[in-house]
Amino acid sequence: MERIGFFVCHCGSNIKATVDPDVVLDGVRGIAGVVVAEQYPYMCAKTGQNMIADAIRDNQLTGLVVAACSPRMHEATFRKVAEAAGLNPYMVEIANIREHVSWIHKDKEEGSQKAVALAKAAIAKVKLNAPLFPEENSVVKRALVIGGGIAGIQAALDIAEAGFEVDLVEATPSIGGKMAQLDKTFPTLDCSACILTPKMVDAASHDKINIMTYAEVEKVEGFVGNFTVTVRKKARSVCMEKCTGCGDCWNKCPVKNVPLEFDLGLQNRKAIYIPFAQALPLVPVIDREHCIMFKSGKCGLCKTVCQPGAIQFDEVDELVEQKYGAVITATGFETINLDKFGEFAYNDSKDVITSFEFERITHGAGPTGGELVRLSDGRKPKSITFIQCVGSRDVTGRGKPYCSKICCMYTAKHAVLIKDKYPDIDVNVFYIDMRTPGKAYDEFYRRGAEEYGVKYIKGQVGKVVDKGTHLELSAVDMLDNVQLDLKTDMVVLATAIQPTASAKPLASKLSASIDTNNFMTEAHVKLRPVESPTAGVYLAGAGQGPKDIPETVGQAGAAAAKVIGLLSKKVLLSNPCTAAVDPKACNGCSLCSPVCPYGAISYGPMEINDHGFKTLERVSHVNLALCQGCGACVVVCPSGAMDLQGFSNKQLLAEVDALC
Amino acid sequence: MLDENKTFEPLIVAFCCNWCSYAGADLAGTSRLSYPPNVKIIKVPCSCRVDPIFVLRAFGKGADGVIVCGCHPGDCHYSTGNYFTRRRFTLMFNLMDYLGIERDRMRLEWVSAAEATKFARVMNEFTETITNLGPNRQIVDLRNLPEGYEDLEREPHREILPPATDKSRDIPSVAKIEEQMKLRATKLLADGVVDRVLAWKKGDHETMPEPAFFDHPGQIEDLVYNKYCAPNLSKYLMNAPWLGGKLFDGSTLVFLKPCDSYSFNQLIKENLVNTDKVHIIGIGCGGTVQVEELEDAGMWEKCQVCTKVSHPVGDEIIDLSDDSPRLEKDARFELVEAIEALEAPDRFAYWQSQLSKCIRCNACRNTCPVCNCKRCVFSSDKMDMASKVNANEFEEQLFHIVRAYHVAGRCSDCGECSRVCPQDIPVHLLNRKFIKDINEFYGEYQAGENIEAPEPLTSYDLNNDGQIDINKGVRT
Amino acid sequence: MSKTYKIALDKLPELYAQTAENRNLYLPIRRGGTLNFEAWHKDAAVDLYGLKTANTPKDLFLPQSEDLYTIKMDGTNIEVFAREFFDKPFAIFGIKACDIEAIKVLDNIYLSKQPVDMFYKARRDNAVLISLACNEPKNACFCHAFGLDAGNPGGDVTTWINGDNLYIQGQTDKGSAYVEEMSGLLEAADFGDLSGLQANIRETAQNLPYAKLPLDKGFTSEDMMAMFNSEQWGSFHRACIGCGTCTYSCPTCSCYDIKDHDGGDCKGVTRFRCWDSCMYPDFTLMAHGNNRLTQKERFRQRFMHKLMYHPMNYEGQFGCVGCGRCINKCPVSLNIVKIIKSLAEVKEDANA
Amino acid sequence: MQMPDMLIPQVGIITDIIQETPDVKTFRVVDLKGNKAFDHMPGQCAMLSIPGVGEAMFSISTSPTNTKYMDFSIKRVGALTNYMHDKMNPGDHITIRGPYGNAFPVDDANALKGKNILFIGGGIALAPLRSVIHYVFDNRDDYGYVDILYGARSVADLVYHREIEKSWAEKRNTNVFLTIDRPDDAWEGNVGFVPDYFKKIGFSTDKVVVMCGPPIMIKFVLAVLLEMGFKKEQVFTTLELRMKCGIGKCGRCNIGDKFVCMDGPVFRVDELDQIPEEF
Repeated sequence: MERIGFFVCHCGSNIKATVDPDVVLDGVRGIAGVVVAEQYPYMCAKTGQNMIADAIRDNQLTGLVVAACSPRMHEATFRKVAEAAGLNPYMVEIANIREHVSWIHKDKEEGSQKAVALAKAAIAKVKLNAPLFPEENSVVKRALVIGGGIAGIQAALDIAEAGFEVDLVEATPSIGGKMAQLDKTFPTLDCSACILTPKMVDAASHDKINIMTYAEVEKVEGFVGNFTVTVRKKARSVCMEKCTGCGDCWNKCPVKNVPLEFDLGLQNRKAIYIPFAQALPLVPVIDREHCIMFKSGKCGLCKTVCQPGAIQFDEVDELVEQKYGAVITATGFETINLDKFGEFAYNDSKDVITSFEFERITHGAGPTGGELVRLSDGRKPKSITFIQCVGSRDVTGRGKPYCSKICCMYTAKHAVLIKDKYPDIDVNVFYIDMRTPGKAYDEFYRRGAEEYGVKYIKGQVGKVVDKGTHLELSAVDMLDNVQLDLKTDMVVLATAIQPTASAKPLASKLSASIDTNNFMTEAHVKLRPVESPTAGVYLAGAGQGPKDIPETVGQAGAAAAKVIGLLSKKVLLSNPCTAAVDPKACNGCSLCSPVCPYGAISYGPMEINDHGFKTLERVSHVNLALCQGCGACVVVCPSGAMDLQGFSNKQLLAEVDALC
Repeated sequence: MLDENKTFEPLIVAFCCNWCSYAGADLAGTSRLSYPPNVKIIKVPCSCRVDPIFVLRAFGKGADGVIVCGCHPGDCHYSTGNYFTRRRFTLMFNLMDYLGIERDRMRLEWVSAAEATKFARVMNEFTETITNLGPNRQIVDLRNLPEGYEDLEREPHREILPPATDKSRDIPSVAKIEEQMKLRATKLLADGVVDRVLAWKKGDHETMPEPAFFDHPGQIEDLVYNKYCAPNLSKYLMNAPWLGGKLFDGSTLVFLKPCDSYSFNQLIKENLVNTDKVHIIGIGCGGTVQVEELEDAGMWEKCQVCTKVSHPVGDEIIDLSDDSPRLEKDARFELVEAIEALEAPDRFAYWQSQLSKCIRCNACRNTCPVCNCKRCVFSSDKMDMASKVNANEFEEQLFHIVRAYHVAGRCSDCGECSRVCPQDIPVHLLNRKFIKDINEFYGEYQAGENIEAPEPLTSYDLNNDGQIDINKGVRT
Repeated sequence: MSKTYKIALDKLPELYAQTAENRNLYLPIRRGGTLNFEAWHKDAAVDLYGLKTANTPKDLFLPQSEDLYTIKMDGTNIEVFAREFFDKPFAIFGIKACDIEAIKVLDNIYLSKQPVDMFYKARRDNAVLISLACNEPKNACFCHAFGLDAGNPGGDVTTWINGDNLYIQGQTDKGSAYVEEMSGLLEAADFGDLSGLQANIRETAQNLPYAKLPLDKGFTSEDMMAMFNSEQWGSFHRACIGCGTCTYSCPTCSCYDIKDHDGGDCKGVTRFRCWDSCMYPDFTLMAHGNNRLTQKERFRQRFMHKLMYHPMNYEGQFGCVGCGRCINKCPVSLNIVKIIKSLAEVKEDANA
Repeated sequence: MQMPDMLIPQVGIITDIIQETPDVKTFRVVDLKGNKAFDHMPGQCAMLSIPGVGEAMFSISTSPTNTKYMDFSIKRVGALTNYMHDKMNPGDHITIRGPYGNAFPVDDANALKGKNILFIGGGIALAPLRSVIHYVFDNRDDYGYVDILYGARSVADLVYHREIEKSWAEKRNTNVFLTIDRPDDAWEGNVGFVPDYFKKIGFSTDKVVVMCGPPIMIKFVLAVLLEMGFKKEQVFTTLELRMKCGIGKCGRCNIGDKFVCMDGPVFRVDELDQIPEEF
């Protein structure tokens, strides 16, 4: 028979006040298998713990039940005590008689009866517990960072600094991400390139960091500590080793009319190009759709002028397979499409631009060489109007429900920059709420409004019409509650941002969860913001939610710290309360795999000897490192072949019986 | 439990998920909010771990009310757990209500770890509802007739007799099809394309054709296909150790009526049939006939409302060229709607009078193509229900509810379970209730129609599932 | 030949009421669309014209599940509480000839050899079997093949429906005592009135499709091995889905299983016996093997037991009474008649 | 043989538990008053049960001459036996009912009485034989020469090993032959399967054979016996089938017209030919 020890805690007076420990002990002593039943004012205290440990050793207890506070508080403590005393830590059950009984029921008699019932349930469960042992898995000492923006670069640098190998995968031809497209950054108005390029150079030159640009993640298998990732390195048609980045090829290239993505199409590029001057790696890429050589086979000028002979038209995509211990997703953000926002005439007028396009226009290397001019007729604008929350905080369903967080500050930055460089230009900003929280943000915005004369109008713009020479706005000022008709030369829309298109497919490859807006979901929104619920996957940057550069860098560092913590472990202990399948009863019907959030269930043939009758059956298999023990598969399994260790069908049925 | 001397003290079992509702209950404790001590909490890792069998067992063992709590959809620690709970218990509560068991005894609530006040409020409300409802005896009596079952005077349920077998329907001759079947079978066997043919052969009496395997062309002249060929052949090709492990080498030609082919497609989807070992010929069907005492007793109800004319799977088709008599879709759920229209006590009386006839012979289970577990939970010790036929013990009361739940979303409504019932219990009306609810809540779904389609109970649709009120079982 | 009485059909409810005064009364009642032997109550839909009940009198002697004894566990100590065997006396009205013979088969199994089954014995001693000649045997019936006389079913009391009267005649002392008890409602009648009815019943019974089966020579023990090893079983069983309907609908199938139900600390453990079927895969399943591994062995066991083994143990009494329920109820129309015919062929070949 | 009441067991106490081999334990059972639960003949069985776990038939491995207790040597195979091995301790209660089945015909002159007896056992199947062997030793004069040939998978699997070497081998006119299937350096005795060792020894045919073991061993040993001139009428064995009621009613152990729990489990080998090949 089992030998179970039962301990009631007084928790000072928290339990003793409304639950009588003696009644609980008497209610439990009669149960078959209970050999020790004692009470103590503070079970969790050292003295209480020693009392339990001694009882375990003296009576060779096979199970332990502690009636005390919530298991979320001290289950771990009592499990450690049991383990130290030689009892498997999973042979311990907690009856929650504080939060669920003594603190919510006043009548002592009723409270004591309920405590007895919960105690009986815990005892019924512990009788069916089986010793469980966490699985030990090796850890591959290498990390993968997906996304080469500032988040990915910072994370890669931190991990490499800790001495671990890192692969940094970037879809575009160069790392740098959105920050490389910015001119100045708030609130300090630092030049974006000046603070970004040193980090890019550090990353590119770091011996532990291997950068793979113009590459995408094709397939992800395995589990925490043992991911196997296949990366597709698209063919650049330029040999990385030989190319010196001299630029002869892209100067010679006859194709001139391809819109440069880096400049949001405001400027053109050649068929062979680098996205921006400080691109790293400084190796051009041949855009095969527009290159005459690939379209008709009659060109090859770049090859002729290239002294080092780096051009290689016959290059094909390369699939690189590599093992990693952890993965960081840093896929960043993009602005939303404005087709549904006809009222701002974005598609009709060249002078209605997004803030990003404004950023490129004011950028020295931008399409206008840094000159602030109207794109329609090149005139210097006398008045510029900014419209905030275009597509953000949207209730019409055309945009995004959330606040994009960074628009108020970058519009304030634009306004100050305009007023600083061209004091005579009128700057109006239509806003719903100015959101400039944190250090030096609000001061920066107020300086713009008070010292630089930026006119902030709390109101919304109803219509924008392009009159050729100027733009006419009909808007309403919500403070004075008056209709406004304004003339202005240029309208800048602070457009909402969303995760890049690559986020959703990547999440499903990693079987990591994303929310309804395609932002990566955190393991816990407050306490584990940089971890995905899928073990071994970490989150950094705007891919997890709208945020500005300081927060992104902070989060990248945090994610890197988590990865370093994981990779420095010799061995990974997995949660032993996982699903387990009985191959003899399993039908191989695949009902369980669709419900597993972690893709932990696979199927394969297995030799089954059912009472002398041998057959080869298709049977389910649970990957214990991936399984988190939610139990979804157990309930969809009709034959009961799948069961959950620690919360088995029989244990829960026994608890139900004990309570009724 | 009703203590004679004291007022009725309801016993309520609450299943709380460890990450949200259990934490919410803890917070209610730390905030010293109060709710009645009748509520007893069982911790589960996630609300998706709560098996309807636990809820039914709690009721059977004397609980008067059961409440399942979980995280708000979208907050689940395991990201998708509560999406399955939502669909599962919407359908289960509807079935229990359909059986006449008071719906208010069962409840599903989303309580986050921060909503201590909501937890206390829900528990107070629920305890009060159950106190008003009084003690629960119903589920245990579902299969036991009370002594003279006087309370069955309410006999409106008499009109819903078991599915009427319409004797007047004329059945189109399928002789042409039989003829082609014989030709094809002989040819394929002779050419060695298949090693055996599975069809029906003459029984001892003209009305009793039996499923049979034909191993060589000579036997094909015994092959028969007529209006008595009701048995569904799809399950014979399943690798069924419990049938003594009929393992087939070589390939088998099988003839499938439209309803059989849906079941067969479902078996393919569940990897229980090896498709490259099977050559399928879909055959037309004019409807099959019930036989009593070796005489026609009218077309089966399942054929009268049958809407299946196509074959979702099949290498070849031999179809009934003229249009076989088919009703439109709506007739299919007429009987289900007739039962739903009754008052709850009458629904309970109807199901009690029907299910109390059950002799637990397992015919419905063994003939059902999707009841294909190697060891059924009712004849293994997995869920403590291996008591076989102990009618007065609680587990056996569950048999029909659990079977309906286990095949929900997989049942192709082939109607075999009611056809084979020796006591003529219309058990398929339980499965059809699930199908009706699934179609209404989660979109038309015909099991076995499309192998790729996700199954209703192992998938979710975030834009739709939220619009169904679980505790009322209706689309808001 | 004891005296014959009769009672008008429309006065039958009074007969039922009086019978049910000091004993339970079970008779064919149509409820929920099915005819079953069920407990009588004043507004039950009694139907004496239905040919066959779906269930059988076996239910009343061998209930589907029955507690043998309860065990109280206190720590590791065990206390056994046996159940007393006495049950309330009862009468079963309207049993047809085949079911009466089936009860004789069960009597052989449970009472004829030591140790006697006490539960079964208590019920048989307390029961009055009131048989009813079936007015119109149907195609699936073949009681005639086993030499049963549908016109004179036997039992403790025999009744016939003749015109608008119910003729009643006590056969055994228990039967005569019952007829005596009911005499207040009965009036004397002439047994001769029934000769036309009986002849008619016998005539119909003889011309049914399955009435003449090659059973006359019976299967002697020498044929057992030949029949057991006949390769016909290979083809017979292939359609069988192992569901147990035939065994649970059969009036003579009497195998049972003994299992425990743990009612928790308060109710203790009840050990009960319940119906079991040789067609179930776990019928002879042992921890280290199963001597009947595939459905072929199980299928063969059912029919060999009814047609061969039972007759060998009980002086040629067949385990089948020709009621036809398994023919009507088998989901895949397997048929004992077909097996009888082919076993007869095997017997000829063996002896030829 | 006093027939037990209708399936109702009496309560027994396990006085002690001996670990015979890694997967075989002997459970010593007495009734609540401390003496033998009921009388029985060698080869008969009893139904043991643990409420809530199950009930199963086990052969009684002590002789009727032992009036103090009954031993059951049980191998860890299924749910009940695993529970008994893992969870039962001396002093625990168990229910017991019986005796069931026929017995080895030890008192029948034209069967075993007065004859030379050759016992052949394999693995755990020595348990039922031990009952007969002890009975023969306790009435040594009623019987002639006794030869015991017993084999098991390995040394550790030899049941009652000490008892065989200490007491059986020393008994008058008794030879003991032990063998194990696979070589083991701690074992000097014969290595090989029982049928082969039997052929190697070559017994004279003036003996009655009492044989018990796994079906494959029985098949091979029987072939060798016939080959060496033994007649089937000289050979007795037991069948091991699933039994539930033990009184020939529940139909489980029905093979042909025989009920193993009533007409067996002891059969003479020639009788087995009359039973369909289903055991």
